[in-house]
Amino acid sequence: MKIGVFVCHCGTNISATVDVEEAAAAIGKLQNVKLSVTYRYMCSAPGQELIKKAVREESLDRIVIASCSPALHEKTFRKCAEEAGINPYLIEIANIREHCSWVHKEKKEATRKAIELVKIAVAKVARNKPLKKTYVPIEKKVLIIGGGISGVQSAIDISFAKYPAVIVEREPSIGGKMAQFDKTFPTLDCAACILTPKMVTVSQNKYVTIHTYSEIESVTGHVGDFTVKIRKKARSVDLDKCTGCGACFAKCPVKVDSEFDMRLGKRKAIYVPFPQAVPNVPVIDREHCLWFQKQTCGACKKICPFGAINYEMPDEIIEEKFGAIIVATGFTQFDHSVYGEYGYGKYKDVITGLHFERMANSSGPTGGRIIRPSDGKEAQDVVFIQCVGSRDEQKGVPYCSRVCCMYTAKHALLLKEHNKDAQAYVFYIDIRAAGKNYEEFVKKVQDEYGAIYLRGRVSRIFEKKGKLIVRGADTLSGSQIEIKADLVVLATGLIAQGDAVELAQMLHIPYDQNKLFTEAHPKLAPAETITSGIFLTGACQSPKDIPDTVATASAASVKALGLLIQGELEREPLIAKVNTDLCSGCKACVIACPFRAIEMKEIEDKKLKRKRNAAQVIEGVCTGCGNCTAVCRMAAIDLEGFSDKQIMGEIEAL
Amino acid sequence: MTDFEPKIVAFLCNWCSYAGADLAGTSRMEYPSNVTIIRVPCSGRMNPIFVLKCLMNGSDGVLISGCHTGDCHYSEGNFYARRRFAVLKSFLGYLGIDPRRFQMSWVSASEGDKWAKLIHELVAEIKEAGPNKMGKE
Amino acid sequence: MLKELKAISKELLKTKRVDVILAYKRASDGVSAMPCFIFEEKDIDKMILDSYCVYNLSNYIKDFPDKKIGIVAKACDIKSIIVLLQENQLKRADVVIMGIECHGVIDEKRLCPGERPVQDIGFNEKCRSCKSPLPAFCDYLLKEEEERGKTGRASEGDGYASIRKLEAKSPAERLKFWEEEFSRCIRCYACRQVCPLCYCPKCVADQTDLAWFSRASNLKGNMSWNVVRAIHMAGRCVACGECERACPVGIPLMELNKKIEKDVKELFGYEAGADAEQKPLFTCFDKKDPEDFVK
Amino acid sequence: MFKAVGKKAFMKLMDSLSKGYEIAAPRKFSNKGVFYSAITDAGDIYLGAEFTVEPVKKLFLMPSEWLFENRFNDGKISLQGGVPPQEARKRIIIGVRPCEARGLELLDKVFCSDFKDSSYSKNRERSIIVGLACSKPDKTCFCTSLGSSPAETRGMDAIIFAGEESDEMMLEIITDKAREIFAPLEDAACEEHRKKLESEKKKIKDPVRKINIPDALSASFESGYWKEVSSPCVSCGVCTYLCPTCHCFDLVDEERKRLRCYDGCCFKDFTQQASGENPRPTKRERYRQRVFHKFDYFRKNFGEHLCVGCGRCIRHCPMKIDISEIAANAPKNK
Amino acid sequence: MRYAYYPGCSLHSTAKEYDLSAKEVARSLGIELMEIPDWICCGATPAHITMNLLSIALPVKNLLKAKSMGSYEVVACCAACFNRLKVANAFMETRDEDRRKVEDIVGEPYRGEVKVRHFLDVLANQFGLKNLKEKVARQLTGLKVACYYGCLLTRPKDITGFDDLEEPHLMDDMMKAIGVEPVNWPYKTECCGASFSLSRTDIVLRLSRDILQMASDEGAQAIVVACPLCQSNLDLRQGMVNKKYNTNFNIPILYFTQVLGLALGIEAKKLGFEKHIVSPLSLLKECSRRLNVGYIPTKREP
Repeated sequence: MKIGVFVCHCGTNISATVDVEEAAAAIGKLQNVKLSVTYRYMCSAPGQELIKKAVREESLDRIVIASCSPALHEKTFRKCAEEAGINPYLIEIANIREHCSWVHKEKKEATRKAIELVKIAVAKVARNKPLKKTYVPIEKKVLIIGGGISGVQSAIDISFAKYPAVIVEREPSIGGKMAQFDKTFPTLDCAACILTPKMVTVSQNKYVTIHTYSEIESVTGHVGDFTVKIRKKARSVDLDKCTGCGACFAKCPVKVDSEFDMRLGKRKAIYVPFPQAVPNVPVIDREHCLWFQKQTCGACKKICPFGAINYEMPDEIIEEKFGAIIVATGFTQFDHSVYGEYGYGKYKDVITGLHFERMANSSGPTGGRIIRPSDGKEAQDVVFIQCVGSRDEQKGVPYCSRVCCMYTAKHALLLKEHNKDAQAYVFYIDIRAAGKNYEEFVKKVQDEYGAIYLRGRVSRIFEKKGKLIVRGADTLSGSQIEIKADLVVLATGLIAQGDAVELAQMLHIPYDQNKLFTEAHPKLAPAETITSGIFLTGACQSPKDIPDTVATASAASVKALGLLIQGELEREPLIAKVNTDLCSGCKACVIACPFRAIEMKEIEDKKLKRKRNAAQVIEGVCTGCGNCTAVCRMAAIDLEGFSDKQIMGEIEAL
Repeated sequence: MTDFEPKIVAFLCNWCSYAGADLAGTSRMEYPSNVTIIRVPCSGRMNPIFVLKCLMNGSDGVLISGCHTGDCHYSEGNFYARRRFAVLKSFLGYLGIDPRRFQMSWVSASEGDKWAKLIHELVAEIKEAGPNKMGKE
Repeated sequence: MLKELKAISKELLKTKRVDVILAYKRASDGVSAMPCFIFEEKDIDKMILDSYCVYNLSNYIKDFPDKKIGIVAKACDIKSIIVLLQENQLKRADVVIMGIECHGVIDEKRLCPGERPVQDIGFNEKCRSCKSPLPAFCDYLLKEEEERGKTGRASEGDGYASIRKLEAKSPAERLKFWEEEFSRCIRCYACRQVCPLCYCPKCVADQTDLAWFSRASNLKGNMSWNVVRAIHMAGRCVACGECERACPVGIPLMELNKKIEKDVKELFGYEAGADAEQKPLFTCFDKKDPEDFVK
Repeated sequence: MFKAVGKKAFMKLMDSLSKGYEIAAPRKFSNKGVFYSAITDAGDIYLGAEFTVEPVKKLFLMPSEWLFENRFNDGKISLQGGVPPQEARKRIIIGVRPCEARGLELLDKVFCSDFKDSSYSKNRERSIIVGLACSKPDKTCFCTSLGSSPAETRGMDAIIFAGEESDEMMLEIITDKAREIFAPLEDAACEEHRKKLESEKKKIKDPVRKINIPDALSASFESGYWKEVSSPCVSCGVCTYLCPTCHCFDLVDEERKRLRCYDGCCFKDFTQQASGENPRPTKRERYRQRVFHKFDYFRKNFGEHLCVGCGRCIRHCPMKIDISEIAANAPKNK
Repeated sequence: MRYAYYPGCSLHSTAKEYDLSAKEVARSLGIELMEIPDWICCGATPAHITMNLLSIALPVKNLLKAKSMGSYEVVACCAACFNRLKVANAFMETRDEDRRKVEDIVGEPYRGEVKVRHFLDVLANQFGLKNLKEKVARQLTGLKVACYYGCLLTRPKDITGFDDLEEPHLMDDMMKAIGVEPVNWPYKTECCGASFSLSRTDIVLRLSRDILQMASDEGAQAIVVACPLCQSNLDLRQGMVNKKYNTNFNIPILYFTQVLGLALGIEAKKLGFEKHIVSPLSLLKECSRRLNVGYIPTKREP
């Protein structure tokens, strides 16, 4: 074995406190060290040249560079070694700058320690193994969970790159929450007008498959090779035969509160949630359909000219493979019924923003009239309350929902537009209008639309003589105020979907205390998760408004495409390896692996002449944390690059 | 024991503590030279036998340092390490090995100052504890 | 109880439900028991059951791979079977557990050498803190015909009295104590061999490719071995006491095992051999695990 | 020649001798058993009936010892005799039982015949063996079955007869070495003592169980017997480590040192080969090897069995396996 | 049922009738209330706005006295006392480092082991409304009351937590159970001005006015309370309110124990009705006349 040691002066950064010459000399005496030299700047071109030359002339087979932290130049020297014809993993860095020359003053001591650090590196490199980067194939298809605006946007972006994408949406139509909105802040263009075209594009795109009224059953596998089971719930209407003529629901006798219209309007037992639904194919709500309840009626079947109605249709489970997954499951509304001061949701005329959206919508249940659900009278005095559920550790969630300030302002404006004489009062904590033209919008609402903004909380709402008495504090004037309101609109916060945790566990992605999915890095990897191959977009990660949602959707798509575009997946070879002879198959590593990167497989044991189970590392998934090596009592699993031998060698060299 | 210069081994996780020690360097924070750093990917990589080996080879102190819980680059590694070494630490103490000889800490990449401070304390403590006679045959 | 056991064994062998039955027979000295392995009905009469049946037979399970095994087991032995199941070393379907009521077993070390042990004296230490004579987790539960009078079980405390006594000593005293104990170790590894849970294909102590710790039977080597053994038993040792019983030089190994048992109970509320479904101690964690020891 | 002496006087003599000699003798550790240990205070010497756990073997062939160390300095590797060679200080070992003394004789055949093992032979030369006749044999003893007896004096320089009860003890001097060290004690009148002695010998001879050990086992080699008898064995190695005659060892390289330590044919790695092949794959072969080595092969090579019937392997076997019975009952044919 | 009983200063002075009626009710229901020997001040409002440790130490002292009586639960009637005792317990249970300071002051270790309950809680949840119903001996049908809980009885939730935070109902339920009609009104937990009674009477007058107004608007003939301070503010200040806002409220402010006492058939004079400023007697007479059952108990078969 011929190890070459190259001690760097780093100008005077090292040489000022470490006697590099003395060090190099001392190291030269070590076993297996063929050559030990110093140079002013090892990382410089001439420095690297010197290394290559030495390798050629002294036919070195391993290299130690005593210089700055590996964080800075490990890659540089790996490359250098490669060019010199040595396997890039047969080098080690001794950090004699950050960990020595820069933190010690006394030269003798610093030199002693530098020598020790190099000794360790020599001991380690002597036990290094030549390694090769590994490559795993990729299934070139993306699964998008959720068909709201972010799911739709992702699908479109993926399809631009001519890669197939599959949207799985649990509702009968894609479109998500945005489809329920009336107008969008701050530009006030109508949500449908900008969303519907996208929905149509995506539905007609040959690269995109849409499974509506469907849910994810299970997810197995790993980056590049996920296997997903999708449950297509029985729609009872044949997607291919149906033309969306609407005869069926025209005929259907059963009226049910419409979820899409926040129960302010009605729908039929067979229905399309809203006129622009995609696909424009009805679904039978079996809970309420007379046929399914009492085997009577059957009107829709009779009326349908295309024989699209199929009462016997079963749930269908399909299995597909994907290379990447984009999670776009969005949010749900905070349930304000925990607020006693707002009447535990028992007052009909205390509604949420989403109710207001539906009312304001001209094609909505009230035809665009802002009314009191209790008696249907036009609302004059409307109180808006901000931060309901948001920024409330006690009853709600600690975080700010980010969009409420803006949509409330929008509501105040819409109110005025729908009813000249109406008056909006807004109770707020702070106005958070950070965004392009946001602050201006709020100002406009205050100045031009006369919305009265009151800084303070509402302490109680109670009914008196058919009016809602809203008692609150105006902290700016320091006075207590009471407003006799017709309607109260609560800006309820955005929270994670009820089944977010189940999904997270299915996907093995972490989530925070609010059940929002956690990104790989809050700043540098906001669209990734720590599980490689799974990406996040939209409000399932944290509350977002539409522009941000669309932006993250595109971000996630690019990440996914960046993955698919590679023929194969390149992985660092610093990963775990199993020595099956030593493995007892106790599964400790399998259970302890944070990345589910180890699985059991049956092997033929030559010694015992029988089949038995042993652990096996899934190269594509292992990240090289080494946790498995520490839980393995029999040292059957080891970590390349930080192997037991290497570390024990370092310890012995001390 | 004034002239006693302890020999301390520190196993640092690559992502937080090692970077933290680097930061201490870049910000030129001086600390005693008794500590020799060995880089590991994650505190979860640490096998109790490594610690034992150090003590048996006559190291006067052993330190394992990782990311703060929740910040682990591998999301959970340090949780496993914490459990593992809670047991080892108590056990070594039970055998009568001075508990100061084996210590654990969380130092993030931004806590260069904490690292330097930690080493000052550690060296002081180990000096009190005196040389490790263990492993001398 | 023995009659019942024989009957069941007969049935199991006849119906081929099991290929072999791990049981006890009389040893050559005519007093103590020793393990025996019964493949044919004719040998069933060798079987005995008394307070000399101290051995934890689950240690022999690994000797019969791919065989259906019937095993006679006491409440304490069964715990180690549970750990074997938990650690994937055994399929539940491959083992028929015949749990026997046990009121304590003899510890011959507690009797003067050469002396023939007398019924109901010199009971094993582990039995003093034993909580139940009846196994919980088994296929057949064999109870004694009539109430047992004098027994070795006392349900005295939690069995940690001796640990606490040691803990109360000063570190220096403890170190001295253990150095003396370990100094006698001759590295025969009997403690490992008799342990039902030491099933590693190649123990780290035997690995030569990488010398994890010194094989020399000096303080350094002996300390290393005994620490590694104990740590590798953490959250797994079910305190069947075989290691201490087998140790020829009388190192109090249970004082090591029980210390860790006590710690993991206190630190993580974890108990070994309680449930075959639970994750092994070091393969999981709780975000709320104590970390006051971390700086 | 004989000496009669009170225990006190004897201990006093030992104390005085401890200036010139190393003294090793059985010492009783409460509830741990009796162990050979270096004696600084003669009061610690235990001459009771209880047997030592380990045989006297361990004072000659240590459980582990360093052979040499390789050093690397200025480019060259040099070997250096690991531990400093035993300084040749004379050593008196008290309380060696007849069986153990015989064990040493058997070991000599291995370590001090054509090849002389340096450290073993050095230890042998420097040691004076003062035996102790067994006053109360254990139920596991079977020395008489192997041509020895509780009062056998082979391989000893002197032997002590000490009844548990009486404070008086009797000393038979066998070699000059012994004569020299025991000179300070005055001689005893021969006749009566010889009589006494004979009766003593009778008393203790009887209770030892007699087993007829076959001269050879080869016939049974392939017999299923061995699978059966070996099945309770857990390969723990207690029998070999505690055996006064087992002498297999292993060589291990640690860091830069070479270590010699006990090994045993019952371990599954004993015959493990680098190729991955193992000629003794199961307990059957391994256990049979042990019995054959003791009661067949060794006799073929050296003319007597490699067993002294001390009963340690039976006494300490965690699974109560009785080698004497097993050897005795070995089938005479396939 | 046996409880250690902590009356607190009010119940020995301004709220004597609360004390009387509570004891009477307890006796007739077979609940044993054993007054804590030489109990001291609970700290009330002044303590915790001046010195936190003192405000904990005082109640702890009392709880320790209770402890020394044997392991009883402590019952308090005054909402403020109840609140302070509970706060102290929570503090001692959770705040390790501060706990030691308090232990130094009181000179004994304490981990919040003595449980504290309000008498309303005991009656409604322990004794049980069903059982109360069965014990009713006098019909008060037709009596409409507004149950007023005030600020301290239910707040903060995680400290008091025996009734709903914003929409308390235990008193209402109890009234229903004994055949009295509680009005549904929004001011159950409004502030009455509390200890501003003397320092800022004007505030108290305004707040009390609102409460009285709301109660009478909703048609309550009386207001039922569980807190001596509420009682005195609404009762004592009612005249001044009338003067200041020229209203003419005549709403008796009764303790729930008094109403309960009546229903249980306890003699009115034992319940201290004469102690009220706004006399309830006429009201009681009236409704008893209207029901024309006088004061003769009528046993209902269970």
